[in-house]
Formats: sequence, C-alpha cells, structure tokens
Amino acid sequence: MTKKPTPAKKSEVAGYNARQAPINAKLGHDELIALYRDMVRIRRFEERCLRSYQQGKIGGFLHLYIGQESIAVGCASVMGKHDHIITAYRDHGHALAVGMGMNEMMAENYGKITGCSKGKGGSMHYFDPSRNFWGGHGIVGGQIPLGVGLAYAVKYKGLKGAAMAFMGDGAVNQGAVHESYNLAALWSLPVLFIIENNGYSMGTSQERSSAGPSLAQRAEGYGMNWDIVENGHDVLEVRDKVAAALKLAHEKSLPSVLEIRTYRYRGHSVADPDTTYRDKKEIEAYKITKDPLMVCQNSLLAEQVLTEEIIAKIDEAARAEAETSAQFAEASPYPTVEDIKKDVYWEIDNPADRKSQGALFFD
Amino acid sequence: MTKKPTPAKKSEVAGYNARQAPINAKLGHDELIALYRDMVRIRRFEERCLRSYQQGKIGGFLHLYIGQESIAVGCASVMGKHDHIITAYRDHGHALAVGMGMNEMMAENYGKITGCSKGKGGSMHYFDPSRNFWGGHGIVGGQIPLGVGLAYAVKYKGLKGAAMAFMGDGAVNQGAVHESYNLAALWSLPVLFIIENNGYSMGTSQERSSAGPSLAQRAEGYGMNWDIVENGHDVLEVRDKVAAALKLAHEKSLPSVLEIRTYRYRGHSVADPDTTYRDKKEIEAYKITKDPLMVCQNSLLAEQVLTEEIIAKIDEAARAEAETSAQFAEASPYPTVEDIKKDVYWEIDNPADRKSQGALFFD
Amino acid sequence: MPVITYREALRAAMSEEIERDPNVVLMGEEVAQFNGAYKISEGMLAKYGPTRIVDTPISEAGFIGMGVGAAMLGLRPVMELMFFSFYTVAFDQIFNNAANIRYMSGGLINCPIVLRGPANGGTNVGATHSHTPESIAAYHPGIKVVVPSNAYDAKGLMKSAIRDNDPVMFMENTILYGESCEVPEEEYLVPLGSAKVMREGTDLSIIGHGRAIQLALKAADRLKELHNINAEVVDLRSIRPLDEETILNSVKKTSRALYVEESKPFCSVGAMVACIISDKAFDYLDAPVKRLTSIDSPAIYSPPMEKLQLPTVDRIYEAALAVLK
Amino acid sequence: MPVITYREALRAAMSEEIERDPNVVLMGEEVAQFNGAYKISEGMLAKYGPTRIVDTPISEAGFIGMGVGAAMLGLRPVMELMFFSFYTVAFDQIFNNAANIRYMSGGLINCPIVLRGPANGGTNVGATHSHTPESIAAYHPGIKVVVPSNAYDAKGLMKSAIRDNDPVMFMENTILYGESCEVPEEEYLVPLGSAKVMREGTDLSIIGHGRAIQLALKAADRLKELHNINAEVVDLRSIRPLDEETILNSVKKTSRALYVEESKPFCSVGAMVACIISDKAFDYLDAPVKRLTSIDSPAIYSPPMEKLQLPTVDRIYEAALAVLK
Ligand SMILES: Cc1ncc(C[n+]2csc(CCOP(=O)(O)OP(=O)(O)O)c2C)c(N)n1
Ligand SMILES: Cc1ncc(C[n+]2csc(CCOP(=O)(O)OP(=O)(O)O)c2C)c(N)n1
Ligand SMILES: [Mg+2]
Ligand SMILES: [Mg+2]
Repeated sequence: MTKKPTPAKKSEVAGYNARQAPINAKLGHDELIALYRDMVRIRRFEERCLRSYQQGKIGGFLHLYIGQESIAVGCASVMGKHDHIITAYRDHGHALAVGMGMNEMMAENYGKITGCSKGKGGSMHYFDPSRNFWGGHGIVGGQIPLGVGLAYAVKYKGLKGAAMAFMGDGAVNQGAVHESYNLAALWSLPVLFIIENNGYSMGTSQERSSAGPSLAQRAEGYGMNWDIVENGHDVLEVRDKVAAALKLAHEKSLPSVLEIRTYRYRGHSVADPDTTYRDKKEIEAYKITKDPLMVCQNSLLAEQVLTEEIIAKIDEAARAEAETSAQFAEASPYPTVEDIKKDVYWEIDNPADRKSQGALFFD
Repeated sequence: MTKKPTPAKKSEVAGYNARQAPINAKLGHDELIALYRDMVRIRRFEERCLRSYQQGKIGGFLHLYIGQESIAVGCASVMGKHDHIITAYRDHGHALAVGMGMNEMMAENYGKITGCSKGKGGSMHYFDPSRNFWGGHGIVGGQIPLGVGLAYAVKYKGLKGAAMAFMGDGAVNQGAVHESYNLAALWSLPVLFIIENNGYSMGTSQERSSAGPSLAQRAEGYGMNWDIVENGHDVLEVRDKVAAALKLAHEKSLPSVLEIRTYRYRGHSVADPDTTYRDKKEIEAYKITKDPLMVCQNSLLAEQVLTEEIIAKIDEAARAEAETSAQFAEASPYPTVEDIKKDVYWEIDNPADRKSQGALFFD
Repeated sequence: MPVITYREALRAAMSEEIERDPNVVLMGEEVAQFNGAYKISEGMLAKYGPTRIVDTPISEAGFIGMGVGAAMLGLRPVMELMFFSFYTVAFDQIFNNAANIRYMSGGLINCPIVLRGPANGGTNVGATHSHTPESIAAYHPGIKVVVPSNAYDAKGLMKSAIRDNDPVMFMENTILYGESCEVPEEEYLVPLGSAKVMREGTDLSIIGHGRAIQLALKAADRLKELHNINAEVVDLRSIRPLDEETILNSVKKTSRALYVEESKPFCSVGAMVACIISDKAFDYLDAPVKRLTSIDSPAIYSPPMEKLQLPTVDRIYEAALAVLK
Repeated sequence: MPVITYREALRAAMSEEIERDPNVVLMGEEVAQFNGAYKISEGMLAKYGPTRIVDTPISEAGFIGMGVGAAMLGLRPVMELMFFSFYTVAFDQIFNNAANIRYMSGGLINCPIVLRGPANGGTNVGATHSHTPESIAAYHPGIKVVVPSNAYDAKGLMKSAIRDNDPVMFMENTILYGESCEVPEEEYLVPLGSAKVMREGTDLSIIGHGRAIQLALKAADRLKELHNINAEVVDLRSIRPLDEETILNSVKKTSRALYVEESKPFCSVGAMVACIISDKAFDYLDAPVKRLTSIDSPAIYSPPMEKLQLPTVDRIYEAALAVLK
C-alpha cells in the first residue's frame, strides 16, 4: 500500500526537450559554457577538499556534492536579484554556484579565520548574505522554516523575489518541513521547496524512509504546486523546471515543491564507508549514463559550443583555482582563543552601540 | 489555490444509510439505547462540570466536548479488547465512553486525591490504562506519536488490535503529526488517526489554519487510507466508518486517517468568551439540525426503540450520576503536600524495589 | 503617573515599537482576530492591521523558524508563544537557529527576534503548560533572557528587547498580567542586564526573579514587622545578561543571601547565582547561600496544592529566617 | 579481565539485555543495516533481526514519541539519537511526554525508555551537533540522567538504565567510544546514582562527569608529579540521581573543590554541585568551589580552537592550582 509506483510525472510531456525550452533556447555560447564551468569548478573544488580531508587538514564531516552539481548550478543560474537560497550541510555546490570564492570556502573547511564563517561554521555552515546565500545548516530539515521566513520577508518588503529552500530526500520526514509547507501554502509565500532526491539518507534508501507515491506529491495535501525533475542530472532541465516555479512565485506569490532526482557518488560524508547499503554497480551505472558534467559536456560538444581545448582549459583552471584555495587555506592563520567568544552577541562585537549592561559570558 | 473546495467525499456513496450498515443493522434495542445513554451521560457530566467551574471548584481550563459526543461514543462502541485510545485535552467524552466513572473524573477536575490521576493531571489529563485509555494530553498534536507507539506495541506483541489517536483540526499542522503519518504508513502500523474537525482551533477557523483540499486527504501523500465522516453528529455513521478503518488495521495492519466533521457548542475552553470569531447563529443552526443527542433521539423515537419515558429516565439518571459525582468530588480530600513528590519516579514510589542510589529530588 | 497593568504595559511597549519601526511585526496563535489568548494584543489588529499583527496556525517550530528567517533578512519579529511552555516543540528553531546563526556565520547574520509569552505555573494548567525555562534558555550563549516582575519593567524591558539585535526570550507571567503599578507616559527604556534593588536592607539579601519578587517583598515586610529584620530585595530582571555587580554589592553589604524563584531546583538560575555569590563573595558570607524554589516535581494540577508547590510568602519568610539562624 | 572499548561495552550491555528481555528493542537512525553511525550496534541486526533492531526515518519527535507510547504498553525501547544534539527536535516528546506521563496519570503509567547517544563536542561538527544537555535534562523531575566516563561504567550503567522503570537519558561521548578498560566477563550492574572515587587524594577534590574525568585524572597525575599535590578525583557517573554523599565526603576531607565538565557554564551541573557543596559543606571549605567548563560560546568548528574551547588537561591543572592558592 505504501509502496505504490511513482505516478506519471506531471512534466513528462511527450517530446519535451529541455534545450529547446525558452529559458535555455535563448542562452548564448558563453552562458552555456559558464554553466558547464560552474559544475566543473564544484567538482574540482570538492575533489581537492577530499584530498585535504584525507590529509587531516579538514575536521568533522565532509559531505560531498559530487554527482549533484547540475542542481545547484541550474538553480543559481535562474536566480534574480531578490531570490534567496538556503540549504543543508551538503552546501559546497550551492555556495560556488551563487558566486562564493573557493578561497574563503576552503579556508572555512580548514577552520581558518579567513574562512567565510571565520572558521566557526566549517564545511556544513557556509554563509554569504551578500550573495543571498543563507547557509549551510546541520540539523536535517531545520533550515526549511528559515527558508519560509526569507520568502516571508521578501513578500513583506514588497519585492519581486523568492526563496529556494533545499533539502534531501531524508529531510522530508521532519516535522518542521511539513509545518513549513502548510505555512507557505496557507499564506501564499514565494518559496520553492527543492528536494534533492539522491536516493539515500545516509545508508537508508528513499523507500525505507518515506511512505507515499512520491516525495513531491505530498504538496497536494496542501494544495501546492509540485513537479518532479526526472533528469536532475541535466542542468538545462533543472533550469527550465525551476524557472517555471520561480515564475509562479514571482508573479503569483505561490509556493512549489520540486523533487529533483539525482545521485551522490560518494558516501554520505567522507567518513562513511559506503559499502553496506548500495552496490558499486549502481554508482558506476549512474556515472556512465548520467554524470551531470559529462551529459552537459557531450551535448555542448555535439553542438560545437565546447571544444576539447576549451574543456581542457576549464578543467585546468578549475584545478588550479582549487589548488590555490588549498594553499590559501593552508597559509591562513587560525582564529585565536580570543576569537572563540566573538560573533556570539552582536552587542559584544559592537561595544560602542551596546545598550545592555551586565555579564553576557560566564565561566 | 490553497482554498480549493472540499472534494467529493470518498464515502458519499449514493443512498448510503448508516443505520443499514451491517455493523449498525445488527444492533439490538439495548445497544442502541446504550449509545444514546452514553452521549447523554457525557453531556450531563459536562454541564455539571461547567456549573462547578463557574462556582470556582475547578481550576485551569475546562474544554467541553458538548456537540461532539457522537464521536467518542461511536468510536468506543466499536473497540475490541486490544484497541486503544489516546486523545488531547478535550477528553471527557472519550473517558466516559471507554467506561471511566464520573466520580473519579469529577474528583480529578476538583483536584482531589480520589481523582483518576490523583488530582495531578486535571481535566486535560485523564488516564485509565485498565480501559485502554491513554490520556488526555495538553500539547497540541503531542499525543499522536504516542498513539503510533501504542499501535507499534500492539503489533510487536502480535495482538489483533489498533490504536485510535484523536486530534483536533488545528493539531494537524504540528510537525509531530506528519512524522507520525509517515511512520505509520511506512511500517504498516494499525493506527487510526482521527481528526475531530469541529471547524475551529480556539478562535481560528479551519480555513485560516490549514491549506489544502481537506485535512484527511493529506493521507494520500503517505499512501494511506483515508475517509471523511461528513455526518459526524450521527453516532451510527461514526461507528460504521470507524469500524471499517479498524478492520483494515486489524486484518491488514494498515493505518488510516479519518476526518470527522463535528462542532463544539461552547467556547474553546470555558474561559473563552467565544464572541469574536463566530456567529451565534452558526451555533444555533447546528444545534437545531445536527445535535448528536437529538438526531439519535429522534431516529430512535421514530424506530420506537426509545420512548419519551425512557428518554426521561436516562436523562434523570445521567443528571443524578453527575450530581453524585460532584458530591463525591466535593467530599473527597485534596492531595497533601507530601503527595506532590509522589508519582514522579517509579523507584521512589516502590522503595523496596529501588535499585538506584542517591538523591532524586532537590531543593 | 498613570497606573497601568503589566498586560497594558506590554501592549504599549509593542505598540510603540510597531509605530516606530516598520520592520516590527507581532505574530503568534490567536494574537490578531482573537485579540490574544491572554489579551496582551487586544485591539492591535484593529489598529495596525493584518500585516503587522499576524495569526499563525498551531505550528510553533514552523512559525518561529519562519521568524528567524525573516529576522535574518531584516524584519524584527515579536513572536508570541501562547504559553512559553510551547517552546518545547520549537526548541531546535530557537536554540540551534536563533541562538547559533550569528556564530556559525562568523558574525555575518543577526537575528533580532523576540520570543515572548507567559512562563509560569500557578494557574492549574498542569505539567505541560507550566514550564519555567529561564535556566534552560540562559544556558545557551547567543540567547538573552528577560523576566520582568512588574508593569514598569515589563514595558521598559520589552522596548529594549525589540530594539536588541540579538535574540531575546522574554518570559512573562499570567498571574502578573493583571497587576498594576505606576508607569510613566513618556518613553523610557529599561536596559537588559541591570538588576534593581526593590527594597533596601542590611540583614540579608533576598535575590530572585519574576513573580517570586512580589512575594519576597511581602515576606520582607513581615520580617521587618515581626522581627525588625531589614531584608534587601534584589530583582534580577534580566538573567542573561546578568548584573553580577548589583548582586555582589548587596551580598557584601548583608553577608547573607537567599535566592527565590519559581523554577524547579536542579540547575536553576538560583543555583547559578548562588554559585557566583559563593565564589565571588566567599569571604563576605556569614552563612551559606540558600535557595527557595518550587517543590521538585512536575507541576501538579490540584489548585490548592499547586499554590503550595510554588514559592509562597510563608515559605520565603521561613527560609529567610533560616538563613539568619 | 578482558579489555574492551566503551563502544563494545555499550554493545554488550544492549545485547545482553535484548537477550534477557523480549521487550527490549533498539531503534534509531541507521542502527540496523548501516550498523550504527558510530558502529555501536555493529552486528546486532544480523544477530537479533529486524524486530529487535529497527532503522527509523529522520523523525526524532515521531519515533521517540512512538517509543514513549510503546513503553506505556510495556516495551522497553532503547532509542539511539545519532547525536544527542538531535534531542532538540524531540524536546517535547522527551520532556513533556516521557518525563511527565507518570505524574500526570497519578502513577498509573510508567515509561521505561532509554534515550542514548553521544553528547559531546570536540569532533569539529559545529554548534548544532555538539550540545551538552545534561543540565537541561536533569532540570526536569521525572527524568534520570547518566554520563559514563569509561567502558566499565558504560556497560554497567546501560544495563541498569534499560532495567529502570523510569525514563533515562544516557549520554555517551564519541571521543570515548574507542577508549578501553578492563571489563569483567561476568554480568554486573552499576547502579544509577553512585559516584565513584577514581583516585584518592587529600588536598583537593576534582569532581566532574563525562570525558572531563579522563582529563582530570591526567591533571591529577601532573599535580602529584610537579607539586606533590594529592588530588582526589570523583566521577559523578549519574547526574540524576545524584550521589551527594560521596561528593560531600570528599570535600569534607579535602576542603577544596573544583568541578570539571564539558558543559557551557551557565546553570551547568557544575553550578548545581558547587551550590550544593557551598551549602552543605560550608564550614569545611577553605576556598570557594571553582568550576572549569567549556569556553562560553556555541561550539566552534575550527579544530585546534575547539580543542581549546573544551576543558583540557592544562586548563584543569591550572584551575586546580588556583583553587589551592
Ligand atoms: C535532526 C537530525 N537528525 C539526524 C541528523 C544526522 N544526519 C545528517 S545528514 C542525514 C541524512 C540526510 O539525508 P538526506 O536528507 O537525503 O540528504 P543527503 O545527505 O542525501 O543530501 C542524517 C541522518 C541530523 N543532522 N539532524
Ligand atoms: C503546541 C501547542 N500549541 C498551542 C497550544 C494552545 N492550544 C490549546 S488547544 C488549541 C487549539 C486546538 O484546536 P483543535 O486542534 O482544533 O482542537 P479543539 O480544541 O477544537 O478540540 C491551542 C492553540 C497547545 N496546547 N499546544
Ligand atoms: Mg539524500
Ligand atoms: Mg478544533
């Protein structure tokens, strides 16, 4: 009863071709290449992170986005000035896609003061409000109400914008997500709930964690628009479907749930042995047929937008950028013991403007 | 978009007649009268509670069930040996329906040691495990995971039983409810989620709190069985629909969501002035056409199961029972100061079996 | 000076701040159309309209998290918890998101949110509705905690809390809502982190917070009357920031201290303050610091018993005498 | 005697109890097929099957509440929180339902549930994953709280916790999971509420709980080596119930006390214990009770800084010297 087959996707219109969708058809060569480049940069950055992690330079968890690059890049590429992004701990892709620099990201991973969060947040907690990027959050599903709040504020201020709140397939079973769906639908808030369904939450396959016909379809219970992006590895399909939902948000202030089918190549985090719950063959099959970078590369090669030479250059540049970021991180200083108590209270960090009195810290 | 009209109810089969449903058709006169009597007893008990409350004998909140009696009585009447009930703070009806005595209930309201919870829980927190009644819970929606746990335990023990977990229309927007739906559907647990939709959560009409086509239909997102009991004021329709869901639970270990349409006559709690959010006319209209007691009375009169004489006797007996309970409560002693620290830890209350050492209480 | 209730003081504070700053919004269950479960926001919907006064569904984690997100983008939400006890279902949003977002972002993000509502027992609503979470809240660096004991402070502290750029948990008391005192018509602010000597004395310091202060003042009168004992009564008003100086000065003067509060005893604010006094005024103390709290069990419903479970004037009076022995 | 790890000790305790009592089940995220995020339950699915070892979705409020409901009906669920920090999303189910159900039902219902998982920082997983909630948990009457510092205690306390008829919060430590000590093969129980003198001494008492005890023992060695100071080290093991007697006996002997713990300082267990000592051993103290905790901010990620944020042997050593001055 709970294991019904996935219903026909709303968007599987016969003959659908993402490349021909207006939002993609209009793309110039440079723009197409930029999409490809951004995906390559994410992958090379993360591969470099992995090396640093294995060298013991990075502590805690390292959740790699490899295999899912098309989603962050596709989504960020359709963002407007007043659109915002918030996601979970698997946040490197989104951060790069919105324009954060590898240096500050790698330095964050190393726990250095030059990191985007001054070494206080680590890999799971990147932020860049200047680029409308609101993290990087560690509690599964906990960021989703915040995403609704971003949308609320955008609407409150009368701006034409929306929030994209990302989560994984395991996160949909957190209560806060459901409360968020209801609030967004009830109040017509411009928010896109984007489920990156990579098939697993840690070692739990999606069927073992979620009942029901599909994750996105739960939106119907709230009278909310929804869609499934079956080919989440295709950055152009991601762009098209997300742009449609964004349009609904911008023009009618309506929320949507989008489930984007994708796959992660690596273990849940780098420490995860990744041997107990899935077959190596499953990973290989995906890599061969659906790798977001290769799919994009092949089609742009076929269109003669990309050449082998450009590809090599992009790759080289991305590797160099990642390598530089590791050197930057390595060379940067750690925070000091005094820094531990900074950035806790705005008032302490702005003593001239402090209005309160008394002790805010204890020992 | 979020305010779609309610869809056609799954159960609105043309010509449906609850009285003729097999589970009701087989009822003898005594059984029919018992249903009526139980509803009358709830109403008279609560009217007596109201008087005591107005006299200052009862503290805190008093959430009256008046108008909803058909639900508790209908549900309890189809319970089997291994079926369990758990509900929220509006719990008098369920308690009487499962067979709890007015004395211990009224004494509880008075905060007396003879109360069902020794005066420790109050009106919102009745319990009677010996009658499979697990409360009486104050945090909106918080009892629903417990209901799933009752179902889990029943299934774990291999018993043919189910849990009925009751909540209001406002409670469905708590995260814990959604997590419960998913768990129940994912693991095929024998639980009935019963939404007593009385149209309001405190002063908020149902449309102002919940997005989506109907509350019950959210079950579809989890691949769960659901139904709407449109005529929740008809104890026989409640019985029929609930018995069907119970059967699914007993025989196939499947969960269901049932939304039962009902109405409360009084304010949210007795202290609620009940003037800001609904029209007196709305209440009167319901009372005249859909009062659960009158509807039942009229049809049993028409069937000549009830007579005016029996009606009067039932009424008189119920009033007397309620009055006696108030006298019992009045005459009972309060807990003592020493009682305050009892029933906190099993070990303290069973000192002979205590295994731990050290202080469990502090000052 | 006009005499107004604690309830009116809160309403006035929120109204003034709503008028002053277009980013301030009041949200919560029943705050708008129903005029507030405890009528704190009575009339505010009519006056400020549904954009500023917003009714929410019963989804505390959802709407408080939403408030945190909106605060990140510059709104200044004042979120009513109908009972503060309902923080239990929003705990993660408060203590992971509101409390940590500034830290985890290395100072890039502020969270100017106020969570307010009654945090007290004594109204016979049982264990789930009678939490006293001030010690739990104040445990978390990143959070500020305020507990006003009277109308004057309620107004001045609320205005400070709304203007504060850090998240503030503002704990009120249903039993105090109807209590009045003089409150100036002119604007004033009470800064967070300043304790107040409510009554001067030389023989012992009764320190505390919340409604217990009102009881302590009565107990102090009785001590004076019956034993000519001069108790000093110090109201913390704010738990974090904490005015250690005023506390220590009082104890250095009196050499004896009693902490009174409605909390449960284990790891309460009183335990922390007693620990600070025992450490920093070690050489001044003539007797151990004593504490008086609620009796250590979940809140009992039984109305006469709940009265006794909470601090009473009698119990404070007795405890004070014991400190002086 | 065999030497086994803290991890193995926990696994052995749970396995023995699962074999002993058919009502014991282990549930949590990734406990079964994945063998546990921290491999505590490695091999248990294979051995005991999916009825006893149960993988849950990421729904802590849902599955812990479910555990409470099942416990009411006689099961004895052991619920793994992958990190204890995730209690934040299940707070209501734990502290309203598990903690209060016995009370609110006037003693009709028991809730024999164990919530367990690692509750510590030091692994660079950031503020949201490094909560130390022992003081918060122990604040609530109705709850028991246990914090084992070594493999022997972990096993003996876990077995006691599972057999306990009250809800027990069992706080482990990822950094200790790999640490070993001698653990008897024969069955034994460590009762809740008994502290343990880990090292005898006469000059000061270093009291604490959790991993800080391991550091305190090293600091005590250094004090002996460098200054011939004999520190007594007392491990609470259990926060609630609390073994006040052992604490007070130690302090009465040494006249000086330092409390060490990984908590944040405000209203921590150390504050409570310091307050108890300052009260009940007032006349024995030669110096104020001092405390050493984590530095008061959310957990920092930066690996070398997080080390310093937590108690270290150096800081304990220095703090002990300060107490002796
Ligand atoms: C409330 C909570 N529970 C558990 C965890 C531990 N945890 C971190 S990630 C994760 C799996 C999440 O899977 P999914 O949502 O599918 O995202 P993905 O990792 O695949 O991107 C779990 C269980 C957590 N961080 N927060
Ligand atoms: C988590 C939580 N939030 C808010 C409340 C306050 N409250 C008690 S009952 C109630 C309304 C519930 O309405 P509904 O679920 O429709 O049940 P009804 O009262 O109509 O039976 C509210 C808001 C609460 N008890 N718990
Ligand atoms: Mg996933
Ligand atoms: Mg209702």
